[in-house]
Amino acid sequence: MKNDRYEMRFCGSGGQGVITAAVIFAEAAGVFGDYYVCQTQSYGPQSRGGSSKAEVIISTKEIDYPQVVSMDCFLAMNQTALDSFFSNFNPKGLLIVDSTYVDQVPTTGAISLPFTEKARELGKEIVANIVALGAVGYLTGKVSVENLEKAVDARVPEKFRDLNREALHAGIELAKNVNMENLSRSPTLDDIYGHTD
Amino acid sequence: MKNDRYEMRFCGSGGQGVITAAVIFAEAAGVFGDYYVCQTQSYGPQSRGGSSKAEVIISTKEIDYPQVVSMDCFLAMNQTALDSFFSNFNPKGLLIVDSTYVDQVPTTGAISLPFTEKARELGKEIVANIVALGAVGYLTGKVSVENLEKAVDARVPEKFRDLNREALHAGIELAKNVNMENLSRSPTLDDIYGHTD
Amino acid sequence: MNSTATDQSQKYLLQGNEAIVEGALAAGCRFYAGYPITPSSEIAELMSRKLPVLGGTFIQMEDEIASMGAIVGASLAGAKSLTATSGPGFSLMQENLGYASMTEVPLVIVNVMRGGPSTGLPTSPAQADVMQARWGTHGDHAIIVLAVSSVADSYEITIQAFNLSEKYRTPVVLLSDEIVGHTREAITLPPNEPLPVFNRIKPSVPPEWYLPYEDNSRGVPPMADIGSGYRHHVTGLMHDAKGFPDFSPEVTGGFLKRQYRKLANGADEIQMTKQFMMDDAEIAIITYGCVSRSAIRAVKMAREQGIKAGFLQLVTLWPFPKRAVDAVCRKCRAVLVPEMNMGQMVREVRAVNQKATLKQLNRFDGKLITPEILFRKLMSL
Amino acid sequence: MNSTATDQSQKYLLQGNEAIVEGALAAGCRFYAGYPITPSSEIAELMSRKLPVLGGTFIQMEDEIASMGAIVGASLAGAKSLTATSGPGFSLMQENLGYASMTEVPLVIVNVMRGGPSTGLPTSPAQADVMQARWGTHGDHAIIVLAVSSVADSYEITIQAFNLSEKYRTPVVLLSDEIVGHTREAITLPPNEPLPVFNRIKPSVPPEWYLPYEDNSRGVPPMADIGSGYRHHVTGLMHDAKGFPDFSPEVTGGFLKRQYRKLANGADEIQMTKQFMMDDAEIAIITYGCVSRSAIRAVKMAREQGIKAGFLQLVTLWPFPKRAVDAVCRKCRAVLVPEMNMGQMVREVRAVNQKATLKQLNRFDGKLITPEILFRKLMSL
Amino acid sequence: MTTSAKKKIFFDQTIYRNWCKSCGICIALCPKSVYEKNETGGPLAVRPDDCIGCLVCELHCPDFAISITDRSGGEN
Amino acid sequence: MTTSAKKKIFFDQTIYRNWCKSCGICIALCPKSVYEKNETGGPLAVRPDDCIGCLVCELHCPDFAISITDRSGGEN
Amino acid sequence: MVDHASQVRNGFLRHDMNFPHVWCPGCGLGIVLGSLIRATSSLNIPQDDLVLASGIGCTGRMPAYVDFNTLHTTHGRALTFATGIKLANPNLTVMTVMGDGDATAIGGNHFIHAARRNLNITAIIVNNMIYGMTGGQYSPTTPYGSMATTAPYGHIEHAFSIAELAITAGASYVARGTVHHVPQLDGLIKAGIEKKGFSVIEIMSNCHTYYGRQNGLSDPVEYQKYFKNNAVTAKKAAEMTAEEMEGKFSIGVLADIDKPPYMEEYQYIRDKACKKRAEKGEKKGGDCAEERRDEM
Amino acid sequence: MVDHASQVRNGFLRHDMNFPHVWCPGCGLGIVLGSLIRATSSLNIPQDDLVLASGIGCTGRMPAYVDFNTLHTTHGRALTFATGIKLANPNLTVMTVMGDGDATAIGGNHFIHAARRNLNITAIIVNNMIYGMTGGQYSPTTPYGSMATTAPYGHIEHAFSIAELAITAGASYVARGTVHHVPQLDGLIKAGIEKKGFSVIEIMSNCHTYYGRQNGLSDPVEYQKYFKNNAVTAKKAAEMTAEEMEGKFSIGVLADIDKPPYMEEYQYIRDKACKKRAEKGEKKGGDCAEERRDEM
Ligand SMILES: Cc1ncc(C[n+]2csc(CCOP(=O)(O)OP(=O)(O)O)c2C)c(N)n1
Ligand SMILES: Cc1ncc(C[n+]2csc(CCOP(=O)(O)OP(=O)(O)O)c2C)c(N)n1
Ligand code: SF4
Ligand code: SF4
Ligand code: SF4
Ligand code: SF4
Ligand code: SF4
Ligand code: SF4
Ligand SMILES: [Mg+2]
Ligand SMILES: [Mg+2]
Repeated sequence: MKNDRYEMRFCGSGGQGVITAAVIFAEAAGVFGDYYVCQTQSYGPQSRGGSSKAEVIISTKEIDYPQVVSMDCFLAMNQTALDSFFSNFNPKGLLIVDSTYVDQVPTTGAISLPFTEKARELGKEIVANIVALGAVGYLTGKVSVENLEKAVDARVPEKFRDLNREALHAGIELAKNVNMENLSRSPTLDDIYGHTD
Repeated sequence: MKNDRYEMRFCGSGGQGVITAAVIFAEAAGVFGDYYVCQTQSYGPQSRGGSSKAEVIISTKEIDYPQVVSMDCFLAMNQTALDSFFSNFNPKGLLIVDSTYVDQVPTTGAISLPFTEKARELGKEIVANIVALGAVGYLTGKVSVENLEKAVDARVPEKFRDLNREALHAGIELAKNVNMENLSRSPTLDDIYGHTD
Repeated sequence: MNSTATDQSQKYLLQGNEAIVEGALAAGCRFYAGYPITPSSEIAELMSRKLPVLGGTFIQMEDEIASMGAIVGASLAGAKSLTATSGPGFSLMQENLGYASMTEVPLVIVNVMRGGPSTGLPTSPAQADVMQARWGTHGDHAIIVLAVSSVADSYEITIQAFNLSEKYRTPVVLLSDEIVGHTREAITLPPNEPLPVFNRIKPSVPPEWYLPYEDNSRGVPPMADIGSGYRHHVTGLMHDAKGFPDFSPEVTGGFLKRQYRKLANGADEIQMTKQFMMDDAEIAIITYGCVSRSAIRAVKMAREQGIKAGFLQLVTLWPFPKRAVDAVCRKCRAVLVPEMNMGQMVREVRAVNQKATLKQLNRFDGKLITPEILFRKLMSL
Repeated sequence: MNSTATDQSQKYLLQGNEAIVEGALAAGCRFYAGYPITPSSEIAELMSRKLPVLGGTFIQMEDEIASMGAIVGASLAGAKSLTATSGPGFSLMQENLGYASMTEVPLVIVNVMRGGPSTGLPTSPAQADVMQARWGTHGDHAIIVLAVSSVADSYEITIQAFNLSEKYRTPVVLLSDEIVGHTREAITLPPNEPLPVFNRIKPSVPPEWYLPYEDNSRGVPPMADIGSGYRHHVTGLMHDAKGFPDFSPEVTGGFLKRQYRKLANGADEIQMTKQFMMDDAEIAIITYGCVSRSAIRAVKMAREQGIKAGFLQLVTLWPFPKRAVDAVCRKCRAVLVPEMNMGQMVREVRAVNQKATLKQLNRFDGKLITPEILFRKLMSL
Repeated sequence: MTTSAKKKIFFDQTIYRNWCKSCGICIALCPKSVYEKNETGGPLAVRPDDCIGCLVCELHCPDFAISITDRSGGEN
Repeated sequence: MTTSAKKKIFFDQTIYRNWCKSCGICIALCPKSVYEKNETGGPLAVRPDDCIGCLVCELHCPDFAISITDRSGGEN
Repeated sequence: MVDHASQVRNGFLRHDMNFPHVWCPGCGLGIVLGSLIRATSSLNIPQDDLVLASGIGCTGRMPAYVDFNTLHTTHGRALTFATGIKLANPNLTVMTVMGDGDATAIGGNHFIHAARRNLNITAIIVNNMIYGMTGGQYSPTTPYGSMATTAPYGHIEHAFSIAELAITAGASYVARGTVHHVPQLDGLIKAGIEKKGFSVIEIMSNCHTYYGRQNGLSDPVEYQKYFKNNAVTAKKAAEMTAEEMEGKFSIGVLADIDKPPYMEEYQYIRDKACKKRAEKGEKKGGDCAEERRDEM
Repeated sequence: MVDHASQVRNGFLRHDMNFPHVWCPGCGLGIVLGSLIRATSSLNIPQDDLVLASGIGCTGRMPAYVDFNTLHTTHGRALTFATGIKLANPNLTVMTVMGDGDATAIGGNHFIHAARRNLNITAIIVNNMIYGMTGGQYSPTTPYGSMATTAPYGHIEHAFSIAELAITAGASYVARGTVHHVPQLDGLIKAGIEKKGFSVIEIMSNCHTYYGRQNGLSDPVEYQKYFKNNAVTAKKAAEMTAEEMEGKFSIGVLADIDKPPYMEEYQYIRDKACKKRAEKGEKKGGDCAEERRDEM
């Protein structure tokens, strides 16, 4: 049953823009790409100051149940969010964390990348979400760089377009350096994409 | 079935005080006397400027249905009200009209008495309802003069007590002069009271 | 009649609306907030005259929403509280009625029903707010709804309404109608056998231990008046036993279940009915409110014809008195459910006993269902 | 994506709330009055951006009562009108909703349901306003209530809501919920096969002959816009064919009967349902709104286990689609009715077919009913 | 009465009895005391020729029950 | 710095880190620039001895995260 | 020759309604209706373009009698319906007529908000200082110390000044008249309708049946005298001391300011929106999801 | 030694609630809460006798944090609940705290009526010129021309002056403060509570998250400066021209009049009623049925 869906969760603190990242991912996959997509987020007191959470489900078939059953990919932008929303993570799934704000990972298979640091380097900490988006896009392999670019352009005000493109590519570059082989217990790309048709 | 109830309707124009008369009658019968009583009135647009209507049901048993099924006594203080509310008059019932404002009666058995004229003589047209009450009380024979007096006293502001007592007795006097025998097709007192126990 | 002796019973001729006032005062009601509307206004008017004498308070608010807010506040501060209205005002009260249910505040709302929908027939009777009384506010909620059929009822059941509201910490809706509200009947007050009066249970623990929404065997936590030293928080948000916002599934589910359970626990005393000639009845009328009066007469008429008819009056409409209704349905070969609406409570009767031969009779033209109509229908069953 | 070409279809990623706006605009809606409330506010916000471009008008009113009044007024003046709210606001709208029903004014009210009662759980989904949508205002009244389960639904059924409101001169309540309202899905707009749009029928007689509330075969009188030369009177009082107050039993009874009849006449098109794998189903789920999504998945899961499960989605909740439900009940050996409330529509299912083996499944803790829960329940049937 | 140099204009007071509710306002407000109460309390134009066409009665009649017209048929 | 005749009173600034949300108000409003931003944006009392105990920071802290106390232990 | 009264009767009253109308003998509401008709008809606006909406009350019954586009809405809400009508079709001349309870008790909020928004609507408020329709309960304009059926020991609340409330809330034109000063009233209503923006005409009227009967003014004729004796022109009132004004009230135009009415402003929004769209192209759905704090 | 802040924290905040509180970093609501606590505690009223009621909104979340008798009611209705509480137990010190939307949009009517009745209640209104809780839609106090999520092309309505509305409606004490002028604010709130009668304290506060972000004031620190630069003392404001006041607002006590509060008047009614009853004896039911005109 599960094999018709690829389930992702993005989470972080209120200001880290994880919902935006999720929406752009969903647009890249479902509007510019050919997937069915379904994107939800948590509203509620935990989104104030505390953590916020967004989910994206992509599938080649129409999506029935809109929420994550078992996460194939989990992006955590800080420690609290990681700890709060780690449940129903598929052990074979892809865990990607922002090393700037996450010290402890619950599995050795985690991919830890300095999204926020990178964003600071680019001059604007708030594009950390787009850096992360680039990495997630690359690592999941669900969306083409071109579609990611289109989706970013569509959601970002014109004057910030260049900055965001730069952030996206910085994220992709970070991801390219990840040696998936080195991750003990980490899923291979085949593990992840294998079931999707 | 009917014989456990004595059903009365009082009607007239908005200002003629028929509801007050009905309430006083009900109190005389049900509070100062030993009957079960049930008194209702019509609210609604017909009560503005137009006609108003009050009903009293008295019985020696508990009263179930609160509205008139078949009138045993009908007091009409003007022509319009008489015409509007004449339906379900029991042909054997007692029809009492204010001759000041009623020209045409629907049955030859009507008792026509000059309530308003009499009230004007007493100096206050607005006590016409109490004059009528006196006559109704006497003619129906359901309530003692004493209880009527008590009920009038209880409902009328102290300073108008004498006037109202006078009006009540004027009504009784008017009624005493009615020769029931002379009323063709009119019910005899026996007809009326016969069924009540 | 104008005797000053108050310790001895006397007969009075009262309207249904007036009897509600007398009942409320007898039950200990000392606060009234309302907004006038036909055919309920006599209740406000009489309250405005009587409450100050008793040290109570009457206030006419700017609308029905405000009236509901005020009685919730007053009840929280310890005063048994009443408001009265009719359809349009009752619709406006729904949001704050939900608040009262969520915060478990005892109070009584009288709805003297008139013809609807909307402004409708302001001076005609109807029974068309029966489903609204149960479902009018948003969200699952618990509520008790009673209906009166006479002046005597109006007095007694008002007292019961207050008692149930206090005992179960819940708003109680009392449905009257234009006929009952405006009918005058003689009534002896105080009655020879006065009804007991129930007052909300106060906490017995020290303030630090007090949990205003804690579950217990009855499902009804004790209630401390504002100002009595038991400081706590009252919110329309979902809340924990302390009263603080809590949206967790456990607290939410538990809270709502307790709401339903507390009324289910008390079903025996909450679900009130009255019977008339039911002992040997083969056919029965089930109804409530003003139609009860016609029903009794129709049953008498049928009995005169040798038909074994009986009558069940629903005093409590919600929670629906399933057991009593089911018993009647099982006993009788046919049941007639007359209502002055397009068919509301009949839905519940049908749900209770699906095998019964059920006839509904609906009149919704602003006129009372007469005994004759019922009698004819009974004879045809 | 940012192409200015509007004549060619494109894919968009929209929230359910946004899709409702797109559907409303496609249906010809040109007036919105509302008061913000979570989880519906996106509808207002998007309307405020889009309507002025189309020559329409957006206004944020001082509360929900005012919002309802404004959309009734705007619709009377000829503009297809929308408001959106959630539980607390929906409770406040009830009085004017009754007015709209009494005066037969087409309009659409969106209630994006959240947890209740009262302020409840403002950011959690629920389906607990289903009975309120039918019975929330006082008095007998006619109304249509629809429910959406996805972004695609939100677009299409909004158009249908407008169409039905215009065709039957009646307010239509569209129930969404926090899940559907905030879920984003890709949708192609305008759709390849756009739904037809229905506009209210205008009078064809000269103004002197016009009777705004006259009965006809459909029970739906033509409707003239204010300002179009057909001067007439609109009142919430019971009224005659001309619209003037009339409380006579004939007019009253006739009016209410027509209200119910007009919706009964259109039952075939009003009572919408969707089926999934029902052809050979032996057990079925009947539900609506966001739970439909879980139901479909559960049915798929059951089918994988070789169980012949099927699913009936109620798009129209009121008037209750009896025929479709009855067919499913008669066909299946067991029927499961899951709801995110303490049991509301299940009452109707039970009333329709009393012989069916009916299981209800209720979750009311602010969380979605998951496919797993349904699947397990299905397997146990 | 003094004879004025100006030609005196006369007015008609038409009372719509069906609509008149005998409130007495016209009678009380008429500056020329044109009306007196009839038996039901409604206006009886007892001094119709004194009317100066001021319209006070017409404008204050809550029931649209009075029309004042120039007896000559001209506009007033 | 001038040496005043009056004995200088010193104050302690206690920051409740758990409650501080790093809004920066205290830092910006302190008339004596006692604070500078720490890495999270919250206040770091870099010039504690300059504090004149005016309470501006305490009163303007939206999160009850600052206490100013007289270092001598007396009331301030 | 057709006289004024006949014109009113024949051209503007609805003969499908029963006459005489429902109001009590001598009630000022009939006088207001006459004034309203004369004011509107003098403006030569086609009846098809006139809208009169009311709430519930004795005053609320007025629209049914006049042959405009008329609405009898819910209690207190007339202005909300009027707002919808005016916004949906700004070419219509939209008026409301409300009782004091209708406009300032249950409808008080809509009243101040309509004034604030400055929609081009004329609000006529018939202030008889009581709830007439429901039988004499106190209203927000019942004077301190008066008797009412819900104030059997005398009223302890202070009355709103409807006109001052309207001015503070932002109305463009505010006037007060009485059912005694009828020619002036015609003019005030006319000017109110002509005014671009929200205009309020408060009309002091008699409910001798309920307010009067409980407060020694049970005769409509007495009431006429009361208005005559206690109304002071706004000009004169401005020169009088508070003590001198005690028990009296001012009549005439109390405020008249110029600012663009709502629909003019909204047209500007439409133009701006269209320009923006032309620049940026169409886009379905809303903006980027922010981490929003949507809670209640 | 226990300092002020510790006193507040330990004695008045509810540690059953999660801290830090729900408000955004730098939100003025925390400052208002501090001020409210200092003001009440300086009056030495037992916490058991203090009542704080709110409606819904960010502001509405305040009562939960303070250890009084607290209510979080429905949106706009705080004053109606407060009215019931005060009338049922006049010995309590009853305060409400409401947002600008809560108090003057949906709750506008209750606000003006509470002011008119002059109940001895203190109404604190936190005016951040926007709906904070629901995400930045315009409120009745959003300035003309501002951006809001429901005014994406700029706001075309004019703002209420909350203080003026309160004065016109009849409040006994009306003051305005800001979250920058904190010591003054403490005093204004204190004086409001001490005042016999209805008192209103309008507090200009920042919603940098929603109002600010859309209108170039996204930083709470900037907001503090904004209040500092644009607030003018009432005294000074009285001497300034309208042009000079453009964009500025006055702070301080704006009205302070003496009249008996509602409950004093009501006690008089009770006494009168008892006297009447003693004279006339008890009577069940109402007066004689009049031919009443009860219709709607
Ligand atoms: C929601 C609602 N509440 C109450 C009523 C009852 N009601 C009808 S009219 C009215 C007040 C009438 O007073 P006012 O507005 O001053 O008008 P008047 O009759 O004096 O002209 C009231 C309270 C109603 N119809 N609807
Ligand atoms: C009846 C109802 N309508 C709408 C809402 C949604 N709502 C909650 S708070 C709010 C407005 C908040 O603005 P304000 O009162 O200014 O308070 P703030 O959040 O700015 O402090 C709204 C519209 C609600 N809870 N209840
Ligand atoms: S027009 Fe003037 S003078 Fe003539 S009758 Fe009427 S009020 Fe009298
Ligand atoms: S003013 Fe009109 S209603 Fe009154 S008495 Fe004169 S004519 Fe008749
Ligand atoms: S008390 Fe005053 S001087 Fe000291 S740190 Fe705070 S703001 Fe600065
Ligand atoms: S004002 Fe308070 S919350 Fe803000 S930075 Fe300073 S200590 Fe932290
Ligand atoms: S009750 Fe009063 S307001 Fe109503 S018609 Fe009679 S006099 Fe006029
Ligand atoms: S949204 Fe605005 S008002 Fe609400 S807590 Fe944040 S800054 Fe304060
Ligand atoms: Mg009035
Ligand atoms: Mg605000």
